[in-house]
Amino acid sequence: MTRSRLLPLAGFALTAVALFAVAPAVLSDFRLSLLARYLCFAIVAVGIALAWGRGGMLTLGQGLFFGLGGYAMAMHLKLADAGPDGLPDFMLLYGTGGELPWWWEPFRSPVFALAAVLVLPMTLAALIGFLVFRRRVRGAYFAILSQALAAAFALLLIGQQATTGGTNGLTNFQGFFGFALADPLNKRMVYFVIAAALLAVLLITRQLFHSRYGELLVAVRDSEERVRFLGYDPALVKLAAYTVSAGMAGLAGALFVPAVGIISPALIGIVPSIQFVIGAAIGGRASLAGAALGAIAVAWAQTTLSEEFPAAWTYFQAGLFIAVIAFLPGGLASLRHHLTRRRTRATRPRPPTGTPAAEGAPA
Amino acid sequence: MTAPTASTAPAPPADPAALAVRDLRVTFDGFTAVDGVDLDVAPGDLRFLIGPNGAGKTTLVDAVTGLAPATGSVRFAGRELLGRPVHRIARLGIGRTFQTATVFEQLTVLQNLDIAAGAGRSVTTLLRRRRHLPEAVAAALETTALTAHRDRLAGTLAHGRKQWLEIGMLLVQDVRLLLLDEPVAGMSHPEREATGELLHRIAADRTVVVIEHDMDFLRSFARSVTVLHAGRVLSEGTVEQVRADPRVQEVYLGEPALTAPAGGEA
Amino acid sequence: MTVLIGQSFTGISIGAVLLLIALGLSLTFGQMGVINMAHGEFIMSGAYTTYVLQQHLTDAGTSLLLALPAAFAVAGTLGIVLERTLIRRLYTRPLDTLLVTWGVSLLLQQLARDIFGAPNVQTSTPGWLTGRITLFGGEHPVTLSHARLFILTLAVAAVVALTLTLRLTPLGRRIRAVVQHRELAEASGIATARVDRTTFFIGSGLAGVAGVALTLVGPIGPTMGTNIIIDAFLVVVVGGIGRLRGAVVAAFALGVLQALVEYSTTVSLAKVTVLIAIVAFLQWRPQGISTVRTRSLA
Amino acid sequence: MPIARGYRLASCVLALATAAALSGCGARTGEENGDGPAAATIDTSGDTIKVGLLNSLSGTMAISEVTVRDALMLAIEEINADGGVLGKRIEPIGEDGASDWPTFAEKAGKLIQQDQVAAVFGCWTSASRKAVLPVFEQHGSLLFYPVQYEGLEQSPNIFYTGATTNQQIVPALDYLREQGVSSLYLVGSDYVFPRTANRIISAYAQAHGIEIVGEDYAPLGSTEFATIANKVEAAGADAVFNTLNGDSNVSFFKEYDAAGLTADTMPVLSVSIAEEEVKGIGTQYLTGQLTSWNYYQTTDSPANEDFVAAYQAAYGADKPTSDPMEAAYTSVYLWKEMVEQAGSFEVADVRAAADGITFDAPEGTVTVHGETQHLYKTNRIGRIEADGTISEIWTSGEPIEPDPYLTGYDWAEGLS
Repeated sequence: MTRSRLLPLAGFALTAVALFAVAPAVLSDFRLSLLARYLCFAIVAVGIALAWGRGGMLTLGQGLFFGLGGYAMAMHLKLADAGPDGLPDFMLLYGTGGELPWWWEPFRSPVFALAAVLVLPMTLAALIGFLVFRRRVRGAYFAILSQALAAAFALLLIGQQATTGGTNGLTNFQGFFGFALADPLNKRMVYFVIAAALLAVLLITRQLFHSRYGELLVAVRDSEERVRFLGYDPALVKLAAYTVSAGMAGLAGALFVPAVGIISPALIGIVPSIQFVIGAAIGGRASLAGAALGAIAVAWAQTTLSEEFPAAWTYFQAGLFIAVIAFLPGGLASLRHHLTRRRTRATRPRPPTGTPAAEGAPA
Repeated sequence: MTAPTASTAPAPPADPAALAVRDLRVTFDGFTAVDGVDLDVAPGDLRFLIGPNGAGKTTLVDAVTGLAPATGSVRFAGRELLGRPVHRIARLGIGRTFQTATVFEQLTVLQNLDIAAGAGRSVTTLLRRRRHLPEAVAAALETTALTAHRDRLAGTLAHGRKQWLEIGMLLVQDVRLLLLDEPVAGMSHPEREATGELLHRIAADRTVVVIEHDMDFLRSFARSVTVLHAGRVLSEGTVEQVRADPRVQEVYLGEPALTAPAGGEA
Repeated sequence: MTVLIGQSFTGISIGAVLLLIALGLSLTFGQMGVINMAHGEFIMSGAYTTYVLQQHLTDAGTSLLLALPAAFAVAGTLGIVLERTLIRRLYTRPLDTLLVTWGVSLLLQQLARDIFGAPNVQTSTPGWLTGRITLFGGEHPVTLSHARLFILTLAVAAVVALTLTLRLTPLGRRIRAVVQHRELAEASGIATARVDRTTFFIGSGLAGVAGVALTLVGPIGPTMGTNIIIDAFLVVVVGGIGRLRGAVVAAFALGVLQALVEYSTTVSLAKVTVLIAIVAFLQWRPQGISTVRTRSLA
Repeated sequence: MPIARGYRLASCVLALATAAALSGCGARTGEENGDGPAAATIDTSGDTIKVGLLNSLSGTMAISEVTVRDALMLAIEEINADGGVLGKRIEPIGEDGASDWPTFAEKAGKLIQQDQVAAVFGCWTSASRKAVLPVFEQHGSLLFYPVQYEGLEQSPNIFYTGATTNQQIVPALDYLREQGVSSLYLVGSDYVFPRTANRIISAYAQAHGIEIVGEDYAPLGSTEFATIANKVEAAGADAVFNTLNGDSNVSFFKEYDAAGLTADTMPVLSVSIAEEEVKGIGTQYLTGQLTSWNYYQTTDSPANEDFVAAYQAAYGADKPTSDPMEAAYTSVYLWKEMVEQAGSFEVADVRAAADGITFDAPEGTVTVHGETQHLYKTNRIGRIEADGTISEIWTSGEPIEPDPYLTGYDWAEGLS
């Protein structure tokens, strides 16, 4: 019992050391900024592990929430660059009239923008979830629907060029809450903020996983109807996980903006949304460490391998993805359990894979 | 096996937890599965619901628990059930099991029971870990003889144990009305005996309705029987009364289990 | 008023394309619960089949007609291979099927890029499919191009053929039996694995036919499938599981809605409107236009 | 209680993390960080000089950008065969932008910071250029951008070797007006170039008495054009100005043809269809339609004969050459000339030497306009022929001075 609880803690401490001491020491500024970007994807992946791995909701539209968080942050940074009463540069070029749209105005306030980073995606997720889960839309229907919504949001942003920057998105940020982004020291600060955010998200999600709510979520995933007959409303149970995962995607999107310096519809549509899921799936959809590391590893491999062999990379990525989903649904994280299961008659639950355990027990 | 704590209270509740079904009809795509059923089950009763395949037994239970849309009236403890969503009906103290044992296979026995016990928990409780074993869960583990298996995944339990786990979940759920759909199907003989005795104890201060095909089991444990046929009530009464009913004999012609002399142990 | 009528006809022709691309999906997703994200690439294989045939037979008309059965066979074979190697293992995990087939679609796209090159390829439209017919004359004439008419005919023919196959042939009865009750069908001696394979062959083959039709109106390139697949799924989702009728109604309804909205606003707004309409519709009927009721709990 | 201790440990770590983050704070906005604007570090140590090639080799834009990469490589090989630049061989470092704007920004950072290249050649879409622009400005490096674009931009860190609006769109409108066109229908993809182009066209039209009878945008990648074709037909304009991009063109022209519209009844003038795209759409649907560029494969110049011959020898006899490829090819030579003029690879020196640099490009002699860092370019209106080539039918004659903000045009007031 102690071992099973101390082990993750040791892992957590190790991660913290790696993120805060080792990485900044050994990586160049450029590599560190890449890592910052990967960590943002890891935050999204942790949310996916919660909603999909534990909750069974295949969120193929996380780009929607990532985008909302990212745009909320980017709008504030743009306005802050423009100064009081100023207009963002792209509006001066492509906009109509010299007026700031009313829905941009509140983002001048840093407090409002920071709150919006979480509140906007979570509110939208709650609304979507309320409509969708209440009507028991689930499984593939939910996946397709969430994907379609992400696509619709991207279309909407592209169509409103004058006020959203269209396909270009929002880019060219000078400062981050008063700190010049051109300064490498501040880039490092952004990295530390992102690393801390990832650690916090991991902590929160771990607590959720191991709480009674986490158990209930698995129950809902495995048999929604059954939970209903126990007096719970599964729609609310799912809604909570979906909303929290949306908040994480929003947070990741917001942190992505100062780290990479751009947010655009290209990060929101169908393909990026599926990319978010791929990392979590390969690493292990129901395992926190698996999902986070999977997201980082896939993004890293994408950067390094696609430089050398763009075509081969596609084959490799697709092949790995197919093999893992088809033959190792728990992801690479479940390899450990496959290997150790024989040795220790584990009393802990096997990492759930979303499939009914078909094997009979030696009763 | 010790008695569950709940069944030690002998006095029936002030508001009798009686089930009253009036003129219940369920129609799917033009096919009437339940066609005007009236049914009264009193607290302390152990009512068996029998009938040939397609008689509407499961559909009746579906309608009472809110799964199948129905017309007419279903009242429990004075409250109308029809029109309420499933989980609200469950919160009124009505629980059920399914033909194929439905437990949360990816969770342990303990987790299954804990979830069943917790529909009323506050958000803060839900967000915390389980520190102590709730009393009701411990009792149910004892009652269903699953204490030794409490940390096993429910999916790895043998079939009979899964069914007991389901019953255990109803116990911790503290329901006043239990609707059991073939609870002993696939169980070994000793397991059936144990289950029957468990049902008897539970029924002392609850209302229990059992759908069952096994006639030996029925003869051993039923306090009263309702026979459904083609969506209607064909006959109702004690086991003896129903056995003597010529209409029942007609429907069950060729199925001697009900009419033939009881087996050795009955 | 005539604009409305004209746009409705445009909508119907958009709907015919949607129907063709969704018909095969309606069979594999609707009837078998398999979410095949590689469906778009099966459509692509049909389009490339047309292209290859046109390279070898110079006459555009003959090659187009020959491409119909050829593309059916090519895409159907791809479908069988996919079913045998991967999907068969995943029948109990529909969401994983979605992801796996998405991976397959990536593979097929890259394969197309390596074989045919990244740029689009061109096919020519046969002479008898250029030009158009005028339905109503007047100041705002309502017209329908021959190519669109051909697609509409093809879509209707495919629906009729599929319906007749499902209703009248022993194969169709077996497919329906498996859909309604897999275990029972198995118990009564139907080789369900073979029925699955055949269903998948037909569903995928229909994608190939859709690919042939698309060469008349759209680009032929490695990424053509990704543009289509979501639209196709939305048709099936709105149409509901298990009945072709739902898919037919959904395809034409979405087509007409899109055409009417985009005439007065923009294409982007029309797409967003259609999506919102779909979400609203699912509020009203979460299981789509028509469904087959089953007694199982899940 | 290990759990309680665990949380204490966790919160300690988080507190430390926050402290670390705050202690790492650098310059505030507005403060100069040390020695003024950054200047890129350029690795001039070896006997080669590194340059970056940043194009999409995968994703939706790969179709177009791969040809640009090929043209860039051709120029680099030619220069190396000829002795290199300032005695150093050019060492190209290729990166894949993957049709994804953040990836472009990331790869630009890698080329500048890690590889310490002297200049970067590439980008196609405006979105990718906008994404990398802050990276180049922050690090003080140079980008050569080879594609016609929407203007309204003038970064000291970018040389624009494609056309700006007054070298492509405005002459096209002049041509149409000469042909007696008095009403236009605007069709474009939904992104910055078509939207900006159409604002310019509308302003021009208003000043010159041309009626804009309709304006439609389709999302990038959209392939359903039945309605737009209907609207174009119903509007009955004299001509269509087409700023669609990529796959949408295929569907648009197929639908246009099916609606019975032809180059004779209602010509379409496109600004994003070059020789490469013609192949993918099908000449059947395009014959007789118009384009506006600065260069065609058929452009008559000795430099072009050499360019086409060298390109086809390197990449295949059936490969067409197009305007962006030519601009990319030219951009490498221009950089070489600037470096040699400056006698240095340093960005500041190269920029200082840029004004007035000329090169005998395949499109004719081009000259660098130092103030805007654009080129003087000649506009050519072309007609698409049945064999897939584009033949020049009209030309602006003299190279046009670049005017990215259209400040020299009265009617364009208030546009920027």
